[in-house]
Amino acid sequence: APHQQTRWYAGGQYEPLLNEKSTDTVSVESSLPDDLTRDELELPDLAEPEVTRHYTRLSQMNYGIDSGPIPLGSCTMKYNPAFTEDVAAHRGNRVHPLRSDEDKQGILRLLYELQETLGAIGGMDAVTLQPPAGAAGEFTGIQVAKAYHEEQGDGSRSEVIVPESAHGTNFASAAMAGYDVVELPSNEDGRVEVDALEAAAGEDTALLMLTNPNTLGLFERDIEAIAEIVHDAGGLLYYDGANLNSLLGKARPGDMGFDIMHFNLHKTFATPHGGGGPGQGPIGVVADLAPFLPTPQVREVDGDYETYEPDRSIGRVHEFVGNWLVLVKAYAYILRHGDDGLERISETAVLNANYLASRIEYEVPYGPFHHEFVASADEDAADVAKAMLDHGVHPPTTKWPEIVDEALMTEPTETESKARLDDLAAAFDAVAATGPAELAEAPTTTTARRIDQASAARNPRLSWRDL
Amino acid sequence: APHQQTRWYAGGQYEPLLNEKSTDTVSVESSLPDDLTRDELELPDLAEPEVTRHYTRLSQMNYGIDSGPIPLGSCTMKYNPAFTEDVAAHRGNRVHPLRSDEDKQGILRLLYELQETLGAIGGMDAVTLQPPAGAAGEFTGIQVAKAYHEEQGDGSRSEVIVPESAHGTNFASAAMAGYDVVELPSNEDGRVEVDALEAAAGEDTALLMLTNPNTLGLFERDIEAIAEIVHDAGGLLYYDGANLNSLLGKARPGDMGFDIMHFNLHKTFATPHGGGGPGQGPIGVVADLAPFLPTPQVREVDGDYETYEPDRSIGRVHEFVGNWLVLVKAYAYILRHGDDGLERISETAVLNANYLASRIEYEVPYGPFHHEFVASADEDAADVAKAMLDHGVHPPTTKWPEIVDEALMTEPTETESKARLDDLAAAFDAVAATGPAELAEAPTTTTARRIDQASAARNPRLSWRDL
Amino acid sequence: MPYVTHSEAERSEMLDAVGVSDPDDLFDIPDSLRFDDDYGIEAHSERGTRAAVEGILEESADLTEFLGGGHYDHYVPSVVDHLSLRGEFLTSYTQYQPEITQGFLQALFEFQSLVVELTGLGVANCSMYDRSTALGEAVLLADRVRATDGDRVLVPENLPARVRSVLDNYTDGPDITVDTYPTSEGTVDVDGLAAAVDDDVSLVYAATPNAWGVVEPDLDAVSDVADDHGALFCVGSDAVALSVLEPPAAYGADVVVGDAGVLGLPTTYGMGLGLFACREEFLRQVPGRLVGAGEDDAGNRAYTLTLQTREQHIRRERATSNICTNQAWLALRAAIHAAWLGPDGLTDLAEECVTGIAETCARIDELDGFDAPVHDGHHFREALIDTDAPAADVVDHCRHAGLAVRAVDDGGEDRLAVCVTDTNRARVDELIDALAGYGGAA
Amino acid sequence: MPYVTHSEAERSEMLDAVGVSDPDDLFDIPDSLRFDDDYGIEAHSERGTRAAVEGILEESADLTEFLGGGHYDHYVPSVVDHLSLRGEFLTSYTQYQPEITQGFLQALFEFQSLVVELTGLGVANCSMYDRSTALGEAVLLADRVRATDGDRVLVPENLPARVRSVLDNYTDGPDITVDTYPTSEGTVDVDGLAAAVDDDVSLVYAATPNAWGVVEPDLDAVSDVADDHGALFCVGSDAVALSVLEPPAAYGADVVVGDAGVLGLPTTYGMGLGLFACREEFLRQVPGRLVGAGEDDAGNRAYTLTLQTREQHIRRERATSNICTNQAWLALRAAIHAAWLGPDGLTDLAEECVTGIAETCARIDELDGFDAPVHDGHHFREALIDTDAPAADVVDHCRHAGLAVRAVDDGGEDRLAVCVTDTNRARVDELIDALAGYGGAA
Repeated sequence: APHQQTRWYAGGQYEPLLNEKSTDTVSVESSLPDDLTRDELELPDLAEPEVTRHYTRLSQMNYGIDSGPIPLGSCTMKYNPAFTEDVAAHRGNRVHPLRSDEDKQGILRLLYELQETLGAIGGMDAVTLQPPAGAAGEFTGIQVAKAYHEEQGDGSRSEVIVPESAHGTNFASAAMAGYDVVELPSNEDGRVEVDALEAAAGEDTALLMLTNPNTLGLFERDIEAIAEIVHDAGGLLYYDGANLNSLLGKARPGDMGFDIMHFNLHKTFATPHGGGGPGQGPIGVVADLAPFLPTPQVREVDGDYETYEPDRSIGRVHEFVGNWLVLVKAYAYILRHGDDGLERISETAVLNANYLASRIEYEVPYGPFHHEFVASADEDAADVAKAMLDHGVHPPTTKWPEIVDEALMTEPTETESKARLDDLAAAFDAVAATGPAELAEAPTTTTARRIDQASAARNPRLSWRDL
Repeated sequence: APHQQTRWYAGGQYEPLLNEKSTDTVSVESSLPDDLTRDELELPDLAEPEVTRHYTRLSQMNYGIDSGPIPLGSCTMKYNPAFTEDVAAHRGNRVHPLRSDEDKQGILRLLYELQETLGAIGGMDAVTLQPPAGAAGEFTGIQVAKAYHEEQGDGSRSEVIVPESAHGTNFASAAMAGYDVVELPSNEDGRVEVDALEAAAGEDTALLMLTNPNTLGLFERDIEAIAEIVHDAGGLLYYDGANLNSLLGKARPGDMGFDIMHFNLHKTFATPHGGGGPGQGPIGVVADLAPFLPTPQVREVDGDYETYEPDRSIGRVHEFVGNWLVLVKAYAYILRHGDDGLERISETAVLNANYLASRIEYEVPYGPFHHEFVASADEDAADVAKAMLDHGVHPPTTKWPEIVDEALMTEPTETESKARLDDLAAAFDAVAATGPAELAEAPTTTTARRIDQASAARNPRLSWRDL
Repeated sequence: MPYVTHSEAERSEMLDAVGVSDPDDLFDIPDSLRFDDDYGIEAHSERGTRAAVEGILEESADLTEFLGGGHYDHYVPSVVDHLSLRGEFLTSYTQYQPEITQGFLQALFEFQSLVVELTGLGVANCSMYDRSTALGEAVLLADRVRATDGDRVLVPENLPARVRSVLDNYTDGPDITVDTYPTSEGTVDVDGLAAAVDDDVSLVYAATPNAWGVVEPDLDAVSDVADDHGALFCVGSDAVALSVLEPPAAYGADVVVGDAGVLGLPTTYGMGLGLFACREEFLRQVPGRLVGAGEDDAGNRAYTLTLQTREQHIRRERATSNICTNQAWLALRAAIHAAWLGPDGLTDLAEECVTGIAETCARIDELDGFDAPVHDGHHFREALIDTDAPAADVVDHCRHAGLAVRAVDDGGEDRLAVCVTDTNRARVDELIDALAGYGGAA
Repeated sequence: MPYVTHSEAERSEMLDAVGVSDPDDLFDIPDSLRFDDDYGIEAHSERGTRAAVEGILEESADLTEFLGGGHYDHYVPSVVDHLSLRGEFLTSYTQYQPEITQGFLQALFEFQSLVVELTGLGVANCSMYDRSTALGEAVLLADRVRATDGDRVLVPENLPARVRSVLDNYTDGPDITVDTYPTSEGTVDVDGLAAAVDDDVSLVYAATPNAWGVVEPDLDAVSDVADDHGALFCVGSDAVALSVLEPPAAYGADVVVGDAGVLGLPTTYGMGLGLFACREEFLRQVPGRLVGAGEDDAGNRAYTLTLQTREQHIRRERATSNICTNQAWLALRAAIHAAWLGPDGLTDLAEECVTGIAETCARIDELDGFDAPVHDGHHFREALIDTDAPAADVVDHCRHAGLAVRAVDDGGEDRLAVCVTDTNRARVDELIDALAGYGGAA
C-alpha cells in the first residue's frame, strides 16, 4: 500500500466530536432584557490547545491537493499556489464594502483590472465579478439573458436547451430562473447532435448552455454552426466555464459565438476549493448584454475608479461582491503567469490528460479529448474509486457522464508531474487487476473504511443532537 | 489502538527523499570567472506542487504538541499559542541589526522591556538576551562567572560543581569554558547531599550549577544553606532555568541566593521548539556581575532606547542578538498572561504532574515533586516508551536521571487537560499490562516500526550521497 | 511556468507517448477559432506578483471603520488562520469520497451542530453564499413546501436594498411577489404586518437585530401572525447575536437565515457565510449540502454528505437548489472560531455588541447636534443617529479624521449609522472627538 | 488563563485526587523563599497582546535597507512559511522518538544532503546557532583533532569584530590563541599568511565572500599554506554563494562554516542558521546533531539521530559540544527554500548577488565624490565604497531619504558598505539618487 492515512481513535470511535470532548452549558447573562434572551447556551468548551489538536487531527484525516492528485473530471483540482494566501492576508483586504468609492480605490482598481483581464481571456466585452460561485454565475447569466429577451420584447421565450452530458447545475440554474429545460442528445461522437439542436431551437429558445470542450473533453467542432442555429432562432449562447482550463491562450468563448459565459475562478485560476468553497463565478457578456449586468460595476475615469449601476441592471445576486478574497487570489494567479504562462497551463493540462489516458488499461471511448477524458471501467466505477483510495490517490469522477458505461471522468490538470501521472496510471491498473472480493473490501488504508451512505440517508443524523 | 500515524510509501519504502524524487545537475553559469566557480550543481529539482506535497507528507509523519502530549521531563513541552507566530510575522520584525539605534527603536524597546521583565521574574538585577539557546546561556553564565573571578583576582578557581542528576549540558558547558567538573552525589531524598557539597566546595570552586526544582521535580529545600556554603567558599551559584516553569509567581532564583541564571524561553515561555530549535537562553545576574554581561545591552534614556557595552563585558556569544523571533514570541506570551496567568501556569503544571502521578501504577520513588516526577518502570524503560507510541502519545524522558531504575521522567505541563492526563495514565497502565513479547514488537501504528539505532550508528549514512 | 512540473526530458517522453511533437497538436480546435492574439498580461515572479497586487491594495485609504450594514468585523483569533490554512483543509474538494475526507466532514457536522444549537431548529445545512442568498433560498423553500393560494412573501420595509435586490432575482423565476410590511419606531409594526398578510403569503421575514441594529422586541407576535395565515416564519440573524437571543425556534420560526461569517471572517469587502436552518419536516427540501453521521464497514461512526438526491448533480432541474460549490471553508473557520471562544467567550462577545453600541450612543447623545440612538429599544452592534447637519457632511468630516461612518436613508430622513464591535471599540474616543469637533464647527 | 484547560469541576476532581485543597499546597518551598510580590505584568487579551507588541515593533523606522555584514535578506517564498509553520513541525521536539518523527528527521537528512552538495565535504551536521558559533566549534574541533605543538588559530584581519568576539569566548576555555593574518587589497595576503603561520597553528580560517564582499581569488594557495603546517583549513561562506562558488572541498577545505540562513530566513534582526560541514574523518568529533539513515523492523529505510555518544546528554563533559537545542526549524526552512528554488533557481539567485552589486557599484562610481568598489575583484552581494565626505554624513543623508546604509571602519579609512540582493535591487535607483543628491549638496 502506498499510503496509510491518519486515524485518531478514542473510546473505540474515530476522533470524537468537539461536543463529545467537552461541552458547557452557560446561563446567558446579558444586558438585554430576559424576554429577548435565551436562558442557556450549550456549546463545546475546550481551551485553545485542545481546539488546535482537534482540527490538526481532523486535517490529517483529510485529503487535499497538497496531499496528492485529485483528478476529478470537470472539477479542475490543480495546485493552489501558497503565495496567493499571503496576498489575501494583506491588510489592504480588510476594507468594508460600504466605504465611499474614494476611500477604497485599491479595491476598485483590483476589481476593475480583473474585470478587464477576464474579458480579454474570455473574449467578452463586459464582465461582472459578483456571482459567488459557478452555479451562481449560471443563474446570473440566465437572468441577464432573460432581461435581454424581455427588453427585446421576447419575454415569452421559455426554454433553455442543455446537452444531456452537461453539468447538473446547468439544469438546476435554468429551472431556478423559471425556464423549462430541453435536453439535447449527444451524437455518436459524444458531441452535440446538430440536427437535434436544429429541431429544438425555435421561438421558445431563450438560451443554449454549453461547455466546450464538453464533459468528455471533446471540442464541439461545430460550435460555429451551433451558434448560428441558436442565434438565427433568436436565442443566446451561454458558455459554462468549467472547462476553460483547456482553452487558455488557445481559443475564446466570445470568438466561438457565445454571448454569455462564466468563469470558475477556483478551477481555471486555481483558488483553493476549501472542501466546498468559497468559489467565485464571474460572468462575461457581449456588448449588447452589458447593460443588464448586476450592479455595481467598476469603471475607470481619469485614473480614478468608481462604481456605477448599468442602465438595465438585473440588480444583485450577492449582497456585496461575492467572495472578495477569491478575486484577489485569482488576480494574483493570473498576474503570476502572464500570457505565456496561461497558454502553457492549457497545453500541459491537455498533454497530461492525453499522456495519462495513453498509460491506462481502461478503454477511453471518445476522442480526441483535451484536458479530461472519460474512461470506461469493467467493474462498478464506484468500486474502482474506493479501491483507488488505497493507492494514496483521489479517484476520478465516477458514473458520469452517463453516455459512457461506468464512467471514470478524469482530469489530471497541468500541475501533476509525470511521476504523479504514472502513479495514477499504476493505481488505475492495479485496481483493474484486483478481484471483485478484494474490491468490495476497499478501502482499508483510509481513515474510515467504506461508508454506508444509503443507510446514512435513510436515517439522517445531521447534528450532535441527533446522535 | 488510539492512533494510526500517516505513512506514505513509494517503491516499497516510506516517502522518498527529495533527491530520490528528482534531481537535476545544472552547469553553473556565472559572471564570476571560471576558476572561482563550480562546474555543476546537483540538487533536487521539483516544482512547487511537489515541494508542497513532500513537506506536507513529512509533517504528517511527525508528531508535535499540536498532535498530542509530549510529557518529556525537563523539556517542558507545553502548548505554543498560535498568535505568537502572527506577532513574529509582523513587518516590524524585518529590521537589520546593523541599523543605527535611532532607526530601530521598536526593536530596542522590546529588548529592553523583555530584559526588565525577565529580571523581575528571576529576581535578577540585569539580564542579557543574547545566548541563542539554554546551553549557550549556561556557557555565557560560566564565562561571566569566570570573568568576575578573574577580576576579583580569583582566576585560579578551576572547578564547577554539578549534581549527578544535572542536565548533560551543565557538564559540557563547564568543560567548554575550561573548567573541571566535580560531580555531586544525591542524598537518599534525591536532593543535593549538603555534606558532600561542604566537602567539595573550596578555593577551587568557581561555580555550583543547580536546577531547582531538580530533575526529580524536588525542591532543594536546603538551597539557602547550599548558597551559603558556596558563597562562603568564594564561589558563585548558577541556576539552570530548565525547571523555572514550576516557580512562576511562587519563588525566584535570585531570592534563593543564585547569582546567575538562564531562562529557556521555549520551555518557560512556550516558544515553539521547532523539532530542535531555535530556542533562546537569556541569562540574568546579580548586580555585581552585571558589568560582565555580553555586549550590547539595551538601556532607556529619557524615553529613547540605546545599546551600550557593559564595562567589563565578556563580549559576544552570538554575532547579533540570538534568535530574535523567539524573543518576540516569549515577550508576547508573557504579556498575554500577566502576573496572575504566570502564577496559574506553575500551579497547574504542578497540579497536573501530581494528578498524573496519582493515576499511574508505576512507582514514583521520590517526592513531594512539583512540575515533573520520575517513575520507575518494571520493564526496560525504552521498551515502555516504544509501546506508549502505539497509544498515540509521546512517551516521557527515559532512563534518566539514573538514580531511579528504569526512569520515566514525566512532565505533563499545565496545558494538558484532565482528559489528556487520563489518556497518558491509561497509556502508562496499558503498557505496564503488556507482555514482553508484545512490548518488543512495539510500535506498530507509527510511521516507522522500531528503528535499529545501533546499526545506524555503526554504519553512518548521513546524506543522500551515502545511500 | 511556475507550477508546471515537467522537465524538458519528461515533456518529450510524454509527447512521444501520445504521438505528437507539440502539445498544440492535441488541440482539436478549428483554425477559424484559434486565438492568435495576446491577452496582454505580463508575467511576474512570485515576489513581483505580491508587490504588484499588494501595491494596488495599499491604494485604499487607511481608515478606522464604524461600518456595519450587513458586514461586521470581529477579532478572529490566530488559530483560525493557522488551522484553516492547513493544506489538507484548504486544498481539498467537496467530500465525494468520504473515506479520505472524514476530517472536513466532521468539521462541517460540527458546524451544523453549532447552527442547530444557536437557532433551536432541527436541521442546519453546511452553508449558503451569504445572508441574502440564504433568504432567497428560504423563500424558494417556502414556495415548495407551502401550498398557498398565491405566491407572495412579506419583508419589512427597512430590508436593506442590497438584500432586496438579491431576493428579487431569486423570486423572479418562480414569479413570487415580494411585498413589504411597515415598521414603526424601527421595529416590526405588528398591526401593519397583520394588515398586509393574507393566505396567499408563503413566508414572512423579519430580522433581529434588524437593519437599524434594533433587537426586535416581539417576534412572538410576528410569528403568530404568520402562523395564522399558514405562512412560514423566517427569521434573519447572525451567529453572534443568536448566542444570546432567544432561539428563534422557541418563538415559532420555521426557517432561520443570516450570517455566520461574523465568526471566522473579519472585514473582507463583504464576503459572507450564509446560515440556513429549518424545521426538520422540511429536511428533504433543504437547499445546499448536508453532512450526516453514518457507519463504516468497521462499525465506526463516520460522516458523509447525505440526502444528495436533493442536489443538482443528481436531481438536475428538480434539485432543491442549483448550489454546488458554496462556503465550506468559511464554515470550518466559523466553527474553529466558535470552538475557540466557547460558550462563555461567545456570549461575552455578544454582550460587547450590546454594551459597545449602547455606550457609544449615550456619548454621542450628549453632543450638541446629535441624537442617538434614533430608535428606542435595544441595539446590537449598530444604531442610527440623528444629526442636525447634513449626514453627508458629517461623514466627510469624520473621514478627514480617519474614520469611516456612513449615512443612511431611513424613509427620507438623513441619518448616520454607526457600528461598534470589539475591534473598533477602543477607537470610539476618536469618533466622539470627531463628532464633537463637527458640532463645534457647525 | 488562556491555555490552561481545566474546568472548575475538573480542577476540583484533580485536587481531590492528589489530596490538597489548593494547588499552592503542593509547593514544597520554604516560606522564607516564597515570592509574595508582583512582577507587575498586566495580562492582555490575544487581540490586546498583538496590538501591544505590534505597536512596539512599529516604532522602528520604515527604511529600505542596503545592509549586509553577516545578515542578508533574500525573498523567502510563501511555501516556506506555510509548510514550516505546520504544527507537526513547529511544535515538535528533538527527535528522541524517531518512529513518530520520521518527517522531521528526513527533512534534516535532506538539509545535510544539501550542505554536503554545496560544500563538497563528506559530513554536515543539521545546524549551529550562527556562523560565528559555527566558527567557534570549528576551532574547538581543530583543537581536538590536530595534535599540534601549540594552540593558535589564524583568522584574517578583516574578520568582523562581532565574529571575533564570539570566537574569543569559544577559545577562552581551552586557551587557544587567536591571531590575525594580513589582507591586501581586501583579500587574503597569502605571503603575509605564510609568514604568520607555523606548526603551532591548528586552524587557518578564510571567508569567501569575505567581510568586504569580495570573492577570495586564490584559496588554493591559502589551503596549501595551511596544509604545509598541518593546520586545518576552515572556509567561511554561505548557502547561496556556495551554489556557484567552487566547492571548498575541491581546494582542500577541511571544515566549512557559515550561514545557511540566507535561505529560508529573511532579515530578522540577525537570527542565523549556522552551517557546519567537515571531512568524514572528523565524523566522531563533529559538534551538534547528526541524522543518519537506518532501517526499521519492517525493513524500510528510516531516519534517526545518530552518533549521539558525541553529545552532552550522553557524554556530558566529554561531549564534542554543549549543544542541545539549536536551529532545526530554520534548517527545515532553508531546505524548503532550496527545494523551491531548485538548482536553477538557486544559481540564478547567486548570480543576482554578483550582478546586482556590480551594477550598483558601477553606477555609484560614476557619481562625483564616490569610488566604488574600493577593492578589486569580484563581489558578492556587498562592497565597500569610498566617499570624499565623512561616511557618517552620507549615512545620515541616506537615512533622510528612507535608506539604510552603513559606515565601516576599514583600517582607519572611513568607508560605506552597500549590500544589494533580489529584495532591494529594485530600490537601487533611490540609493543612486540619494548619493547623487549628497554629492550635489557637498
